[in-house]
Amino acid sequence: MSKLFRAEVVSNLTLNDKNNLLTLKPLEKVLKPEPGQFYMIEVSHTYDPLLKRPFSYLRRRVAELQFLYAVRGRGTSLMKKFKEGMVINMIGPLGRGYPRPRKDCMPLLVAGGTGIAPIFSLAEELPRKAYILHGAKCRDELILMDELMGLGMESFLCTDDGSFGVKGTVADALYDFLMHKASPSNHYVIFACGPRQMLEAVARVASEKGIRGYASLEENMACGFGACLGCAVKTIHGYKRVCKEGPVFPIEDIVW
Amino acid sequence: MSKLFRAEVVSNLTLNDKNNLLTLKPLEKVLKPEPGQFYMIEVSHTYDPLLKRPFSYLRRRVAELQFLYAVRGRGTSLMKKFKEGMVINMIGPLGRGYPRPRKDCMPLLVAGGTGIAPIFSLAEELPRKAYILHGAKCRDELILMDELMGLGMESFLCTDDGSFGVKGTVADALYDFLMHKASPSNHYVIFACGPRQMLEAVARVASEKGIRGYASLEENMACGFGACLGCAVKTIHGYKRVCKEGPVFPIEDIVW
Amino acid sequence: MINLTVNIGNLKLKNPVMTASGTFGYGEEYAEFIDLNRLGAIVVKGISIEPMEGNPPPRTWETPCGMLNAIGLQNIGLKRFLKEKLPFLRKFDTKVIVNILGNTFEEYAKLACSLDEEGVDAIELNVSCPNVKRGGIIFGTDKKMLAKLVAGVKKCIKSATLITKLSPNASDIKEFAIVAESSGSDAISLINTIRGMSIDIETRKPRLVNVIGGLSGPAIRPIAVRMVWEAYEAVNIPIIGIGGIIKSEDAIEFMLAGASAVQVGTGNFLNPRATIEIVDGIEAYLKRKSVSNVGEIVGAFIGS
Amino acid sequence: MINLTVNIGNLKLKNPVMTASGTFGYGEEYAEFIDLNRLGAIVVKGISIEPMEGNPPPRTWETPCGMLNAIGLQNIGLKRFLKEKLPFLRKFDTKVIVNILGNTFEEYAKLACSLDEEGVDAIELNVSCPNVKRGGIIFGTDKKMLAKLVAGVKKCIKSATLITKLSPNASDIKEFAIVAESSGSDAISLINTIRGMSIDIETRKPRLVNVIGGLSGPAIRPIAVRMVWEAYEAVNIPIIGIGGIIKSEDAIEFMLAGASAVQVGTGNFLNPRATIEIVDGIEAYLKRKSVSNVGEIVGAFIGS
Ligand SMILES: Cc1cc2nc3c(=O)[nH]c(=O)nc-3n(C[C@H](O)[C@H](O)[C@H](O)COP(=O)(O)OP(=O)(O)OC[C@H]3O[C@@H](n4cnc5c(N)ncnc54)[C@H](O)[C@@H]3O)c2cc1C
Ligand SMILES: Cc1cc2nc3c(=O)[nH]c(=O)nc-3n(C[C@H](O)[C@H](O)[C@H](O)COP(=O)(O)OP(=O)(O)OC[C@H]3O[C@@H](n4cnc5c(N)ncnc54)[C@H](O)[C@@H]3O)c2cc1C
Ligand SMILES: Cc1cc2nc3c(=O)[nH]c(=O)nc-3n(C[C@H](O)[C@H](O)[C@H](O)COP(=O)(O)O)c2cc1C
Ligand SMILES: Cc1cc2nc3c(=O)[nH]c(=O)nc-3n(C[C@H](O)[C@H](O)[C@H](O)COP(=O)(O)O)c2cc1C
Ligand code: FES
Ligand code: FES
Repeated sequence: MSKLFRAEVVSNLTLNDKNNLLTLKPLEKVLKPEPGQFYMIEVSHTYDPLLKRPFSYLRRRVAELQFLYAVRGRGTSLMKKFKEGMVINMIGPLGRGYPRPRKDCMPLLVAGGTGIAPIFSLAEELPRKAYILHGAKCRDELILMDELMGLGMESFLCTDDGSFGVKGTVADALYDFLMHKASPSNHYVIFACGPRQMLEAVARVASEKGIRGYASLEENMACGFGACLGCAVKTIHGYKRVCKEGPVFPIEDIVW
Repeated sequence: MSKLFRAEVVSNLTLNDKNNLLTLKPLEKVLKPEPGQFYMIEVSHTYDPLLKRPFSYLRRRVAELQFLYAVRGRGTSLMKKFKEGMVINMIGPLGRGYPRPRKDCMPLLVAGGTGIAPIFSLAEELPRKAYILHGAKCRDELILMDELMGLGMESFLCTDDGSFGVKGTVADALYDFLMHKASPSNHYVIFACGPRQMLEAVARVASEKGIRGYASLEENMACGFGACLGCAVKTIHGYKRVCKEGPVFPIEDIVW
Repeated sequence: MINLTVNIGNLKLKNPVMTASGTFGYGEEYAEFIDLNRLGAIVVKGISIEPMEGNPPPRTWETPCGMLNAIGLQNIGLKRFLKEKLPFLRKFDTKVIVNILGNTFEEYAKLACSLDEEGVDAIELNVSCPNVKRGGIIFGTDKKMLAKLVAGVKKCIKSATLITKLSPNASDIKEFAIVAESSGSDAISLINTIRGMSIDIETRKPRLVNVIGGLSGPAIRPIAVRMVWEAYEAVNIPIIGIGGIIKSEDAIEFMLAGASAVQVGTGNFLNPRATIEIVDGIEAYLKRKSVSNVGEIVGAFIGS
Repeated sequence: MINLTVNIGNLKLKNPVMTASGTFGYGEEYAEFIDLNRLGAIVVKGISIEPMEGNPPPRTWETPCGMLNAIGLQNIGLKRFLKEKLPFLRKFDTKVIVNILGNTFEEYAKLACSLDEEGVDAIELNVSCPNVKRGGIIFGTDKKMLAKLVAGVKKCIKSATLITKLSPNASDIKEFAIVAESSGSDAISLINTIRGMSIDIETRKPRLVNVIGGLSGPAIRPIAVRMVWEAYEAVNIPIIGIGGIIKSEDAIEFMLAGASAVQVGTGNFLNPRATIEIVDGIEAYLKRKSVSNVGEIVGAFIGS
């Protein structure tokens, strides 16, 4: 069972202006991923683009892996062209995902935009109720709401343009939640993923409220499995590899 | 009306182990090609492979262009993956094709392997009967026979392995034709395309028999329209550009 | 209204986009694809005093995101250029820059002065062609000879702008840029192709008869951008950036690194309309960034 | 039965395929993808006497058919390497080559002699890393300093093979190869990355905080093959070819150009099994060409 395997494109759907859903069927026996772990996905069989691209998995089914991706540049533009039946190389599961929430704590899932991907994979594995705060640019980009409800999550939604839920950032929503809706009896722990500045704001709120948490970070990656030292992020313990010691780090360890 | 245009893939069929038939529909108004002219076809939207590939056209229909291609390396391997509906950039028609046979002469069309492509385009434009000598590796690779018959061509076929027609090269067949089947009253002119060593052999036969003729040559091309000077071939008049003064040259001018 | 004009010495271009020598012939081949009047300048194929027939084929080979060429400076020579090609180029409202190559100081000087007399707008000294055994290349990698050459050529030019095209095969581009500037060059252009080779493992033969050729295309862009930036930090004369420019983003990257203008080479082969699309792309970028003068982005990258 | 063994100085490799320094960590990361015992040798990430924390992110950027890196020689330092990493590497039936980097002659000497005492199979002098302001790079572009460095390090080595890794940023690779040979290096390896840079035109900021990084990958292969051939014509010591090797065809191209062995760098990132597939590919090629000894193809290309 190798982390390097071939997978067949089952489907590649456009969800909205930003998000796409890629479903892959591994053609070999693969390892079971943990929520927050990621895969390096080959976007071209030629040398341009040269490197694989890192993506957290959204869902895993018996024989399938699902990814939620946004088109950012050349690689993701090519992914958008993936056709059913196409076979690509990939590597994973990679990195360290989110730790399992301890029994005595109440998970606060915080997602910004496409950052919902690893958060959703975590939500699917949670044995019990949790809160999820999800922010996006507009209503259209707030996805998987029904699925999350189905998982027994209590959602607090917000959009930058106010087209749905509260108007404002998810960090504001988090602050608001902790100020007015949080019950003192609960021991909250944050599990976050999203753009760096959002995570930084979340970290600020967390430290202000004295709450611990975990965030999934992004960095440019050449290898994805710890060999190139290219994906370093500064932590209070020095530089760490996002692909190996991360992508999930204790939110209070990150040096913003 | 520009020589640089976009075209849509109508179909991309495998004819046999060697040959494939690509049908393209120009999405803009294009120029009418002459037999023996060629097009530069983009094989990838990325920079790898970087350069377009040159291909003589096989057939032109009101709104379509057909190409016969063999998979040789990276670019043609990508062409084999062209899917219906895909849109590619191309340049053409380029270069100088075969001159129109004069009324008083009898055309001898000589094709080796995939070299049948420009020969066929010429045959389609011939107003009257002509002879065609076609050689290939094996029976399976002798294509378009019925179509050529339909055009009123009298065919002499040969294969390297003798699996069809005469066993031997098309140059041998040409020699044999001129020795035994040629009628002295006819003024023969050769129109040839195929691998370089075959053309060289044909040129030898031609000079031996004092017959004039024309051959379509191949060289690596960077631009295809005369700008890079990369496609030079030696002629008795010095280096000439295959893409501009050629690809068709008087067979007796070529320095082998 | 955005101002795209740039000055290279006393040469005023309508926009910063030129063609790179040897990739644009003498202009004719592109007239059917683009309006040559829209180009900032046309740099023609390198000219020598006597015609050169060039290297035997194969002369080009594709490499990952690049290509090798060993054309061997095939050209029709000074006399025929002036008689047959220059009149055609003169018909267009664009600047004509002639790339010249010699084997001796005298040859360079003779070429420069006759072209200057004929009134060409600028002369680009090709001291960096990797495809000829003697000649060119040595000037490009020997500082003393380069200084002597540039100063000598400068002396015999009256009105034409003098551009020295630097070799990327020199270890320290800064030093050569400084030599060109201090010897009187009005501008420098870089980079020329980088020496490379490839072997056919089936035949064991080199892909180019010449064995070594010049590498060009997107593959070399990061190296070229770095050299332009190093040169920009070292000299005050205008820099013309060259190397793997295919799209306007690439041209803008060079300008941010310090190039006052750019030349498009291999990009013309991929898309014969590349130059014009780059002019339009630069204008669109400046609009989007509400920059009114293209000169403002030259060297405007935020280094650290 | 095909013989894939090659000798680099007194070092006997089971096959000519090594890993390139800095792309293979200390081996651990690849143990889950390949059988490390099948490698000719493992070259570890560059080691300095004291640990180095490296450059701030972003440290890598993708370019056409290549990538830029500015890791900044992050490494755990000599002591921890000997204690934590070397024992792991010793468990495998493959040679261990340690790439070393210092800021002074003394540092290089100290590193070399302690590693030699620890019995590492070979030491690769990294005199060509483009990512540190002082140190490394100057040795690689100054002949006198290189000669002094190689001779000095050679003196304090008893059993380890000494490999000097040359900088492609030097103008004439031949001269540096000759200096390495005459100063006592048992072999040379080339090329290291080529200095390059890229700018984000939206933010105007460099893609790497360090601004300049090292270019690697298929993009540089034609340049690397050319340099290997030039070095092969200039020296008699074994050459280790490096630069854009992704598949066995690439490795064979380097060997035909004169490399006795090869190192795979960026290729490991694209495919962590690349090294093993290259070993198999070389063997298949030799079978197909009925060559019984891999040494027979070294420098066997038919030049002109
Ligand atoms: C651990 C991890 C998990 C991720 N999960 C997801 C996900 O589930 N869904 C999703 O849409 N995106 C995810 N990303 C971001 C995604 O990897 C980038 O959007 C993608 O690599 C952009 O590639 P591109 O070629 O389109 O962009 P380009 O800008 O053209 O890429 C150029 C280079 O920069 C790198 N790069 C650019 N942006 C990023 C980035 N934000 N992070 C890492 N590398 C980058 C690319 O990999 C490539 O090497 C994740 C990133 C990491 C590190
Ligand atoms: C005027 C002309 C007309 C042609 N017409 C046809 C045709 O109708 N059908 C057909 O199957 N082939 C034709 N060819 C040959 C065809 O262009 C090559 O087979 C093709 O370019 C190979 O590309 P590749 O990437 O698969 O091979 P690679 O070997 O991977 O290509 C590497 C480089 O070499 C060039 N190259 C390799 N072989 C040739 C060659 N024989 N001629 C020119 N360039 C080459 C490629 O264009 C590319 O730049 C023609 C060539 C020319 C010059
Ligand atoms: C086919 C070809 C021919 C060239 N001929 C010349 C020349 O005659 N004189 C010259 O100075 N540079 C010549 N060059 C170099 C280009 O002008 C340019 O410096 C180089 O190709 C890098 O730019 P690019 O990557 O955009 O092609 C030539 C390049 C190519 C590809
Ligand atoms: C991420 C990265 C880190 C590197 N670190 C080192 C190093 O520490 N020491 C060294 O001598 N070379 C280092 N190199 C250079 C490689 O060993 C190799 O010489 C270069 O990458 C060219 O080979 P390639 O194209 O196969 O990658 C590094 C290269 C990369 C890509
Ligand atoms: S991406 Fe290579 S170490 Fe993390
Ligand atoms: S291919 Fe460029 S001139 Fe013929």
